[in-house]
Amino acid sequence: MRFFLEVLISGLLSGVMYSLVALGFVLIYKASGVFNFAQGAMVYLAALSVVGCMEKGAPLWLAIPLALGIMTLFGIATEKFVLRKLVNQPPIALFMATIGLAFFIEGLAPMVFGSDPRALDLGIVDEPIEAILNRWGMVISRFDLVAAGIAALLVTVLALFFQYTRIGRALRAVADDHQAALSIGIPLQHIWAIVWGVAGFVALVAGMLWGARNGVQFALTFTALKALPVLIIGGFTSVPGAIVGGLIIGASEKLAEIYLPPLMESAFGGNFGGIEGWFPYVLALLFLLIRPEGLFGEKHIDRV
Amino acid sequence: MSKTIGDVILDLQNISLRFGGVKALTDISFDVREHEIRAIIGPNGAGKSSMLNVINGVYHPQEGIIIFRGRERKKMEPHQAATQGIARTFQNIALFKGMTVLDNLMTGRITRMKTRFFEHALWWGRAQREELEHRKKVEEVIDFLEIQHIRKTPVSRLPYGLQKRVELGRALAAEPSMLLLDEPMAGMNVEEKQDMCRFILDVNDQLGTTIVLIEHDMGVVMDISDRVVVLDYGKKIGDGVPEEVKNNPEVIKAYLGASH
Amino acid sequence: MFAYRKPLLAVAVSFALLSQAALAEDQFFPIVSYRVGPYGANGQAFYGGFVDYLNYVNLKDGGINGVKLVWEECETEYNNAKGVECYERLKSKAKVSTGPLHTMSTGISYALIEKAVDDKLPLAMMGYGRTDAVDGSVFPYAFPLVTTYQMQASAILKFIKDKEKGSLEGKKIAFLYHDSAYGKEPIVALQEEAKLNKFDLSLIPVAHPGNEQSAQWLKIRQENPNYVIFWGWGVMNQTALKAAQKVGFPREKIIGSWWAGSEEDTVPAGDAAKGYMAATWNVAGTTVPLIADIEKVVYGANKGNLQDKTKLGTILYNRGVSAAVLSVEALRGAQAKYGKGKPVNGEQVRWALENLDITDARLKEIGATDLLPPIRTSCANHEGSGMVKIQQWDGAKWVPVSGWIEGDKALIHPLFKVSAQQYAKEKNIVPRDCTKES
Amino acid sequence: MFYREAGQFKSSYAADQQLFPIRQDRIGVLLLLAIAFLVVPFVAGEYWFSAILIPFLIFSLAALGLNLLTGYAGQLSLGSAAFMAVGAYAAYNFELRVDGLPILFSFALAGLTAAGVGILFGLPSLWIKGFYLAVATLAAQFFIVWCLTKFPWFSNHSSSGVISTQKVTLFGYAFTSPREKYLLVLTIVTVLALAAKNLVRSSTGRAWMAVRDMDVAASVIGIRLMPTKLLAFAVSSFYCGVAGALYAFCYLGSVEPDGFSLDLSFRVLFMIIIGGMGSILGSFLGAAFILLLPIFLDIALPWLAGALGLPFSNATVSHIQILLFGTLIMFFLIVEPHGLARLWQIAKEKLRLWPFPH
Repeated sequence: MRFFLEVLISGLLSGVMYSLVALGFVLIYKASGVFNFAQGAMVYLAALSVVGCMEKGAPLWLAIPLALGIMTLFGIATEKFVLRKLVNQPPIALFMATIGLAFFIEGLAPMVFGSDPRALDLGIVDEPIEAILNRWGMVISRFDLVAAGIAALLVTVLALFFQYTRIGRALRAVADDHQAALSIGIPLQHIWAIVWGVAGFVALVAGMLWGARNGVQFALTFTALKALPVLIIGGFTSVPGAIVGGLIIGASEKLAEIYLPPLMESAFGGNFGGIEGWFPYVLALLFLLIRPEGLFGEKHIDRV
Repeated sequence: MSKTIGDVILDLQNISLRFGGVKALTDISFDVREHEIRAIIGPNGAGKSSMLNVINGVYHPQEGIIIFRGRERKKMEPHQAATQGIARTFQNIALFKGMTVLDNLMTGRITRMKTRFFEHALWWGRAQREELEHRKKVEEVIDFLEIQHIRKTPVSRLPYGLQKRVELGRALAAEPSMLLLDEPMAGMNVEEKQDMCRFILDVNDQLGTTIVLIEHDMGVVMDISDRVVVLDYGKKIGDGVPEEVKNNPEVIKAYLGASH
Repeated sequence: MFAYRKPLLAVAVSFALLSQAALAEDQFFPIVSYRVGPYGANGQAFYGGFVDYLNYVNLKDGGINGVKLVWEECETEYNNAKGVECYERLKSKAKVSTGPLHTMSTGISYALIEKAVDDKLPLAMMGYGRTDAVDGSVFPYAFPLVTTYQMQASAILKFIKDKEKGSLEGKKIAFLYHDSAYGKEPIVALQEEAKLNKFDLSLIPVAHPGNEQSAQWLKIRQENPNYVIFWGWGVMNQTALKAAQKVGFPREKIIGSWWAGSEEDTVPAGDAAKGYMAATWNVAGTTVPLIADIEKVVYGANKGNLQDKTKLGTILYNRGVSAAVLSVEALRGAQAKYGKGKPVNGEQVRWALENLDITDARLKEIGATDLLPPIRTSCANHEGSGMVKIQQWDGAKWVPVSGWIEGDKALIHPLFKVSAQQYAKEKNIVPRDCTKES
Repeated sequence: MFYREAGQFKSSYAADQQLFPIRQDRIGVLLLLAIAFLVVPFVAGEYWFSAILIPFLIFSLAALGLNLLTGYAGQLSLGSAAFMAVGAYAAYNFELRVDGLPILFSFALAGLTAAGVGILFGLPSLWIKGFYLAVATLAAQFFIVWCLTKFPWFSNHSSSGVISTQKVTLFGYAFTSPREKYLLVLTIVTVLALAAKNLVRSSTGRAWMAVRDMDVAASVIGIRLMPTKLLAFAVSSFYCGVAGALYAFCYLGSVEPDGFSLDLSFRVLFMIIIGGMGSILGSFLGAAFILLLPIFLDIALPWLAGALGLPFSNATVSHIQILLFGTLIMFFLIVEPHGLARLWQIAKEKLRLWPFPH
């Protein structure tokens, strides 16, 4: 039981890390209907910008706003040079364009900042919390807990931003109806630029946490692959969905990794571990069977 | 007019359709007779397109009975309606944008094709013969609609009016016994409308095709249809020959009251 | 119309350049390398060291017995198909003279094994690639030099055994591995060892790319093994160290393979890496006489290959140098047999690789002591050594903590023989008779 | 001047429905095939066979497969590499376990196996579409590769999971040299490309395109969505499967499951985006482009850098390559969504008017 709980909690905490990446997807999808495959690459770019700036002599407190600046500029450029030109294309074309964007970043970022894996020290020691370890004999990572806290803070900030600022309200409106958004008096293009900026900010947070967790390197782009099933489960348009979806994927993936392979081994013989690559996807697929619009997504009816 | 209106071939009884909590159609009954031109009219949002979608199986009504050619119809898929000889056009043109006019029309023949894909892959014997056979039929439709010159043009490059005509062509290529037309003249200028009217009448007259038609232009409706059914807010408020409907007080109210 | 001519011209010119063969009196090296992609950082250090040593031989001695070394590099991005393309591109130039080909990729070397036989181009697979090629009777052109995954795993076990006062009986050892050819290769050897030494072995695979390992490490914590033998690659290495820290598993009890034991693996993990051990056949640092001399001669002349000079003296840089040392020694051997002062071809180099005898004295002479163990190859043994050292990360650098340890040859080598025989059968290869080879 | 269809009147629909209705096209294609079969084998060097022509043909076939599914039937798949893997491993196992099976049968059976797996993973397309489906195909990508890694039976219990393919023999004749392998691959690809061309001009192809352009309308005119979509998955996977078998047997000679990664799937996807979605020709153009661009840059960039005195390292060259790929994808999607094939068509139309543009 203790072990089960340990796995469950660590899974939930890993899930928060997935949610962080998924959040960026949701923001962009909500505002512009673009499924941004490049979100993973943006996480990489953001983390690389931070360590890149630090290597060039900037302290952490300066590197973060600098990286934010880079991400914002990048968002604006994406809107101006790519999305705006694809406005009337089918969504799938936009999706493929973002795959192109991901490659663009993956080529550009290491060219500017170097491709060596590097450490990013946020000053949080990633050791088991002693008190819990002593009391219940359970291992809970301090870092993961802090990361979860930051994620919660981020979601709160985003919620406030959407609820109480003019731009935030415009963003919400644009998600519902592009025409309605125009009546608020903010040009659609500005809104998109802003939302890409915000997604860049989310990518920055995700990139720093993931970077501090595993080192800053090319593999950060793979985080996107963890986020996709989260989106399917949570729904493409829902911020709470991204969080809950992340928790579900994280927890079930870890539990499956522990408990499923022994079952399969007794059935087929051999060694069946390492299922984390596909398990979330198959889970998401099963989910699609039951609830195609995701947990919190909006139901879509085809009109003829 | 040489045509003779025949028996009832489609009988809709007490049809109700809901989307979630929204009622689109409530307890609607009417019938369609063979060879007639039956119009469905009503203000925007009255449920006209939903009615067509019920007839060819895109929507499945929660209540009501549909009797087609004397047999009660079970829940079915749209392609089954097509095999039973029901073809249609759409309010917002639903042509296959990436294909040429000819290919669009050829898709209309699909229910009549018998060869399988491996024969297609070889393009030999039966497959080739069949392709030619159907091509001849399609060319007849092309001649009928006078669109020979745009045969090989991708439909996305055609102007609106011609696209509407091609869509009619695709439906005709199927040689349907019943044709559902959803606002075939919307957005057309007078001349185009006249052409379209002529085609519809010719189809009805020469081929004997039964036509169910949704149209906003009252003049056209009253001119060409044999009988008219009027919907408002998903309910039927009138049914009869054009003259009758024109004088039906409820219909007048619906049209005057709501200045759509 | 005319706008198109220029790029066309460029193509024509560049193909013309391509076809310009190396001068007949030079010794050509095809270098199939990677410096970008997911493992680019590792390649930059390795191939940096490799090329630097070739340059060093040219600058210091004017080549091998006066034969200048020339080379051409082709980027594979650690991608098998690109590797084959590179090989095909370079092999026509390697007809007259060639050094051994180092791909530093198990996948690419697998794809080249048969082609190399047809093309008579010797394939060096130092510490990677097809390990049953140790049996040279079936694999004449493939050389898993220095040591193999299996021998390495065995050596690591011997190291643990020494620490555990000579017995592994009743101990628990977990094998955490990258779920690919690379990670799976040592499993059979480990299972044999487990039978022989009576320890519990548990196998824990990690799905590619390995950036999420909390489940695996919780499992390890649950099983609480005495040691974790770790076969990671790329991002998996840092993640494992971080995850071990997360569950409080002592890093001193984790021993990695040589692809999991370089600065590229430990530095990104920060403090979490301190105490972690890994196998290696070369030490780190610029204090090795040869490395110091390379720095002086090559970088002094401003001909260094590294873009980022801080990689000088890292584990992988030094390993690249060791690979080049081995290649050059083979060329010397070939020249000694087939004619001094003349470039040698693939067949001749093959003979030399099969008859290597690099002694401690020779290594000292080059200044490469501790960059390589002594190596002596033969037709029946293309590995030639089977020895590694264990090193430990002290938080800032790798420090050797053992002398040369040899794996259990008597246990492991027969496994290669069996596997090689099976391959020969599948491919209808008649093995050479090694007793008749000189 | 010479490329003109004026004066070529078609007296029958049969003539109009030929594979290549314009005479110059017909002659062009025949000429191309004649060169490929009769001239190339005698002039090309080994490098050209092994490193360019064979992979070009194989990737064209894979791209063709994906194009049938994505370009024609409108179902986006990010898992084509996995179906190639199925083909490669199936062919290996058929050769291994059925004694003396002629290689062409193995390839065909490999294609059919892939088709079966394709149908299985195409099932979600019945209730989801767009990027939901794209994400579902990722499940195929990861799951299939994992299965091939995990069940040692597939790799005949090789300790590393790597398979090394058998000799390519057909009725006692062994295809060993790159030239022979090239001719074998060329023959297979030609036959399958013609079959694909036939499929897309027949009612099968029209049904696919109808589903792609507007699936509701397609079902209303009588196209049954389920079999149409599944057929697209099956045929596409068949092509990818055969391509995978050729990839293993005639190109690399030894493969491991990890080699059929998501990266490879993306490469194939890029081929059809750049080459032209919904175009047979585009699959070939795209494959050539994606394959040749890096080789060209590898050679041209250092040369350019040398000429201009820029400090380009190998790493920079590769980064530029990746960056350029991304840029080209976006460029084509924005400027010419129909890819190189469309550009070729435009060029032909220009040529038709040349030298009198009006």
